[in-house]
Amino acid sequence: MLSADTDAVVSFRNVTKRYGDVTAAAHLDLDVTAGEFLSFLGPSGCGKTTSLRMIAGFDQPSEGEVFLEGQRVNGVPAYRRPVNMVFQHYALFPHLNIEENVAYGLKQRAPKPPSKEIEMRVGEMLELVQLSGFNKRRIWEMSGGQQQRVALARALINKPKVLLLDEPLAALDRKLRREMQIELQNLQRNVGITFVLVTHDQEEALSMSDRVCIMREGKIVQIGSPLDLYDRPINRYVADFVGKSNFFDGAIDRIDTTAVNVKLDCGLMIKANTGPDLESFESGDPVCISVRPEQVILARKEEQLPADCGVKIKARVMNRIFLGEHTEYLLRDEKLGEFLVLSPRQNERSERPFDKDEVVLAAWSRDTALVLSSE
Amino acid sequence: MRIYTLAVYLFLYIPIGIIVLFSFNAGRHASDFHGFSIKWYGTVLANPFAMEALATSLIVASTTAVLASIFGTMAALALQKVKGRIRAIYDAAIYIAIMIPGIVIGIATLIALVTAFKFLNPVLENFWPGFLGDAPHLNMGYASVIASHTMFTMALVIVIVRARISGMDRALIEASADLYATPWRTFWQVTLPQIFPAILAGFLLSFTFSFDDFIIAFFVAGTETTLPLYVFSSIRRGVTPEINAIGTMVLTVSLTLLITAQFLLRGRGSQSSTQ
Amino acid sequence: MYGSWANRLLLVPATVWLLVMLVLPLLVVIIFSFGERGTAGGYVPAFTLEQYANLSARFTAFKNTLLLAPTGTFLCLLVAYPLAYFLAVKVHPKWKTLLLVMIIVPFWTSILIRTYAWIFILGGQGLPKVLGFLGIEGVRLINTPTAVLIGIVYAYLPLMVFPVYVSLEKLDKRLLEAASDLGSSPIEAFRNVTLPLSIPGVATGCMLVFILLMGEFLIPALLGGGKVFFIGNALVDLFLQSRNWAYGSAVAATLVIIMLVTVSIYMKLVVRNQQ
Amino acid sequence: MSKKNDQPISRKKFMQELRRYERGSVTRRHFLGVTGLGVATAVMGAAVPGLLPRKSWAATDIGDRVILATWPNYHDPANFEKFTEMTGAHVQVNVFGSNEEMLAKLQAGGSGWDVFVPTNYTITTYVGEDLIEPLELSKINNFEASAFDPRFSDAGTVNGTVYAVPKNWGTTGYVVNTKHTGGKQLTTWKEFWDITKTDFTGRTMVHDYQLTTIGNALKYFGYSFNSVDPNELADAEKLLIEVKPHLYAINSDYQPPLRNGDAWMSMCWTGDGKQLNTDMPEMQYVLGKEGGEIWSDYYAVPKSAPHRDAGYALIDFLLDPAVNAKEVLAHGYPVADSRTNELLPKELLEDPILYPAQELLDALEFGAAATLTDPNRAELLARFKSA
Repeated sequence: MLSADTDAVVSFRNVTKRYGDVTAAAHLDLDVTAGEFLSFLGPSGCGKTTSLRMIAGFDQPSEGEVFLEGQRVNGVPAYRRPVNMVFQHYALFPHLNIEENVAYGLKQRAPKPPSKEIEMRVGEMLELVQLSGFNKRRIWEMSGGQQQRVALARALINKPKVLLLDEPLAALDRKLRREMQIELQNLQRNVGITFVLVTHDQEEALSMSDRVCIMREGKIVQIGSPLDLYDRPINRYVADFVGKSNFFDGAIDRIDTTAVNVKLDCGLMIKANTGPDLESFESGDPVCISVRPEQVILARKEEQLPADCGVKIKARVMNRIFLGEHTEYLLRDEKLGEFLVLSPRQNERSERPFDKDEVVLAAWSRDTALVLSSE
Repeated sequence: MRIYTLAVYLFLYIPIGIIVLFSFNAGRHASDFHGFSIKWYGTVLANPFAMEALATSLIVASTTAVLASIFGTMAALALQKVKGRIRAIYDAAIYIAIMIPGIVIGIATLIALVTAFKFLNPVLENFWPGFLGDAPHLNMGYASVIASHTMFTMALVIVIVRARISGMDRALIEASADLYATPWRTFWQVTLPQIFPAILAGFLLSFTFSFDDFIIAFFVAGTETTLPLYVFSSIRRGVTPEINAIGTMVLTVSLTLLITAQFLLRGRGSQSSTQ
Repeated sequence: MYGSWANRLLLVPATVWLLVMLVLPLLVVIIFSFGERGTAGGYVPAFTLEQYANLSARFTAFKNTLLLAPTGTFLCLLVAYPLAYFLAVKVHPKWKTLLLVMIIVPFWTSILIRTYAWIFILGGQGLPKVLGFLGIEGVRLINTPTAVLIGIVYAYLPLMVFPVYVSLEKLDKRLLEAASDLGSSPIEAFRNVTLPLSIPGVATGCMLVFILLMGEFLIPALLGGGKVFFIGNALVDLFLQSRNWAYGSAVAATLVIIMLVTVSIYMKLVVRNQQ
Repeated sequence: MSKKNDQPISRKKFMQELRRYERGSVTRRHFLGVTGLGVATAVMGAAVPGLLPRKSWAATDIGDRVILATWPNYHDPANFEKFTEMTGAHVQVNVFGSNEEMLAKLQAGGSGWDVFVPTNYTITTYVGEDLIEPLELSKINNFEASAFDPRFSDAGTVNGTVYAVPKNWGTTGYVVNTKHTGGKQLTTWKEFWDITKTDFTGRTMVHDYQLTTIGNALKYFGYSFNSVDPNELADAEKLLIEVKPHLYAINSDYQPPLRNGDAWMSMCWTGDGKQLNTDMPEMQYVLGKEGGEIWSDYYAVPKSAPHRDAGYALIDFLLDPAVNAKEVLAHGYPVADSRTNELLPKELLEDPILYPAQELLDALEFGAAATLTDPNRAELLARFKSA
């Protein structure tokens, strides 16, 4: 039998979940450390919700083992697991008022805490989520953001080992979502509870989480801090999912000890010297070069470019979007096609912004171009 | 629109108004009014058969409503988890139960029970253990009326409750389980309150149906006389304002119950919102 | 509670009820329908198709029923829809419950008494007399098909109002706003949004009323003066007058089959239209 | 009720009172009080129990109820009250529209009746179907076979065993509102059917009962009331179907529409004719010259009677001549019991509705058992109703 990492609050060991013929999750291995904020990120149907439901106990793994604080919990029903969940549409009980909703979990405990204590803790909880005085309101009298807070309070009052959040912000509008992201993050730090969040919104995952677990078709693709994932994605899928990137398809031409020569489909030969596992590549493997838009430097004259730029391209400005701190340019090169460039404001201060249809020089350093398997 | 609605309500209530009006008729015939009198109420209240018919109807209707609501809700809950061919059989039986006209139910139940009793009674008499006293003689009566009313209304409850269950957010059940409630407690604290309006609706429908049913009772009632049967028989003896008095009293009682219920419910609502 | 054995246990009462009070009686009807009438009436075991061969003797009754049921259903819908719409969309929520309940209240006094009130209203001393005062002489209502239809609409109105109301009530009012925002006139909004969305309720109501009308016998008997003859009346006569249990069973079985076929065709059509 | 009027009253005074009662200017209670008929009841009302030596059922507890299946407008409710007062048993009255219906209920089992009122031609069928029991005549002391006219009591005896004792007899004619005939007196069934098709269209009622409706249609052609001959029935059917659009209703519950003026003419039994004629003198009771039905009703006890003792007690009570006389005054059907007739006013005994002229009576036929159970007649009626 496999055992769990002792520090981990939640551990998956080779967990597989099948619904009939459909495999929703396959061979998952994962440890969630105490106090961390972990997100499952991926498109719908990638198995992230299934993973969450296996932690909650709504679904049981078909194979493998799930541990909560080192205890194997396979077969343990949801109501015996010390975890709580914030549901996608909150699932607040419509026949109960706010106070009764929040107190629900406490009242199920045996022995039931004295009603004084319940009342007190509900009061504290509502204060924590800034809903003091709303005790007797009905659910339908609350706004979406307020309902969200009630759902949080209802889960947190039980002091769960892990708080599970299933797309908790999906139903909110953009502005409110930003606010709630910050609030959630603060809350997590204040209460010190492990949060596991499921989302398909990369911004949400990256901005709040300590670690993000990227999933695809039932499998974990990569786990890491937002920075790791951004800077060192293991494949094109991750790079594409996390942040924006320019991808140029090609194949390995030659591998040196220090660098890789990639021959792009358009015929250009590009040198790159970083990548997660360069040694696993062989000549002829299909790969892609990923270049983040902010890594591309634009200039009018060649001498304005830094010395270490490995790649220099002449391209035409197709479009320009002013974004405040940055300006986003869409450039077009006859061979490479269109690509994005994010140019910081300070760069532009020295000279006037590039105009539409202007032909400019674009360049990036060999270190910033990643060679990724094109999966 | 308002005028139309008013007209429909008038259409619904004018016959009721006539019933009430003629219950105060001093004359003996229901068709012409001979001045105001409440004597027919006295007549009804002193008439043991009218009172007994009323009691029978109340017993039959409330038993039917209770049985139908409980068994129907149980079945509706259980059928959620039944799939495949067995589910199809149940669904078919339930729809047939609802669809078959009362008159066919009445006739079919009558001939089936008569045939079954003809067969069972001699068996009971011969094989009844002596120490239990006389063998029971199976016959039409309360039980047969309640049983056939329950069959129909139970199917009704199943359909109503099932619709409510399917309209219910599954996540509420999971939320309850997530908050440590055992399935049993989840049932009482979440599922039941959620489907309660449907059960209540089913209960009221069952009661109303059973209380008002004439045709099934007409065939399967045996010796017991329900109120509709009593009324039917009385009308044949010539319509007297006594019948109108019965109708008026039943109506008054239902209205009183209704208003009381409304009052109580509203009271509870305001209490919880001011606490 | 969630174990399959517990699930089965929950289904036990409903299963027993359906078997004893539905399946058994229907089986008996089918068996009897192949039997013969005794000389003094009743049933004599036999196996003959004679009863079915003789069905044409009730052709008129079947025909009348198959005309009455759709007509009555349509009239009910015509009266009920605007009312349901008004209650669901226009009425202040505070009054909704009261107005809804007021639709059922007349049901709480016997259908027989209410129908007898209609006999009075439609009889010579009622509405025709009122019309006579207004100068419209010689109107005959009682014991005509019109009287039967009035009685039917009266008796079945609530069954139509409620399902339609429920479907309209669920309707998101924002859809109407959206429609008017997109430039629909109220009538267009009604036709394009409200009407299609209320179809499930209309379908349910129509089916309920249609089914019940197929077996109706009391209203034609009382308001039609025995001259308006439906299959329900034919059945009552077969069991209570000529006591031809075998033939009556065949007629009952045929009625049930016609109903099942009609309703399943209807359901197929409705389900297909909704997809 | 007091005993102050226990002096017999003169015949003349009796008749005056009867007239007043018939006109409705005095109540029945007053009438019974004045004439002394009420006294007989009052006396029985336990005031002087010794006067009722034959009250065999008084000694036993007969329970608190008795269920009677009978016909509409066929009893004096006051008698039932009296019975309850005397015995403690309430009388529940179930009313039926036809003998077929009674037979059907009894055949289906579990009717729950203690006493019912079958008509002459049904009794052999009940006996044949083993549905009624031979009467224990020792429990019906008021039944004195010799007092009854055998024409109206014979049918109660089947193969020498008494299964039923006579209640009333009567005729089936029709009642017509002469206000609408222009004073013309109707006398035949032919006129009944013909006027229905013309002047009385939409105003005539026939029974929802194959025996009388078909029987009286047969009379249009001069056939036997009881005919089961296919050709004769075919003629009757043709007539009925032709007449149907002109009918007001097919319903045995004909008094209310006749009283409120919606219907002008209806097939009618003696007592209903008498009741209507008493209240509305323009209502004429007619026996068709061609003939028609004469019948007698009986009391019988079903085998399944749940309160048998109470049933016997009720029959015995109702056959008491004093009680029976009161019944006759209430419903207007003649009795075959000479003892009862002695208590009835002469006017009533000479009433042309109750006692039609001999030549009219001679033309009438008793219904036959075969007519009751004939499937073709039942089918004919169904075709008529559904036409």
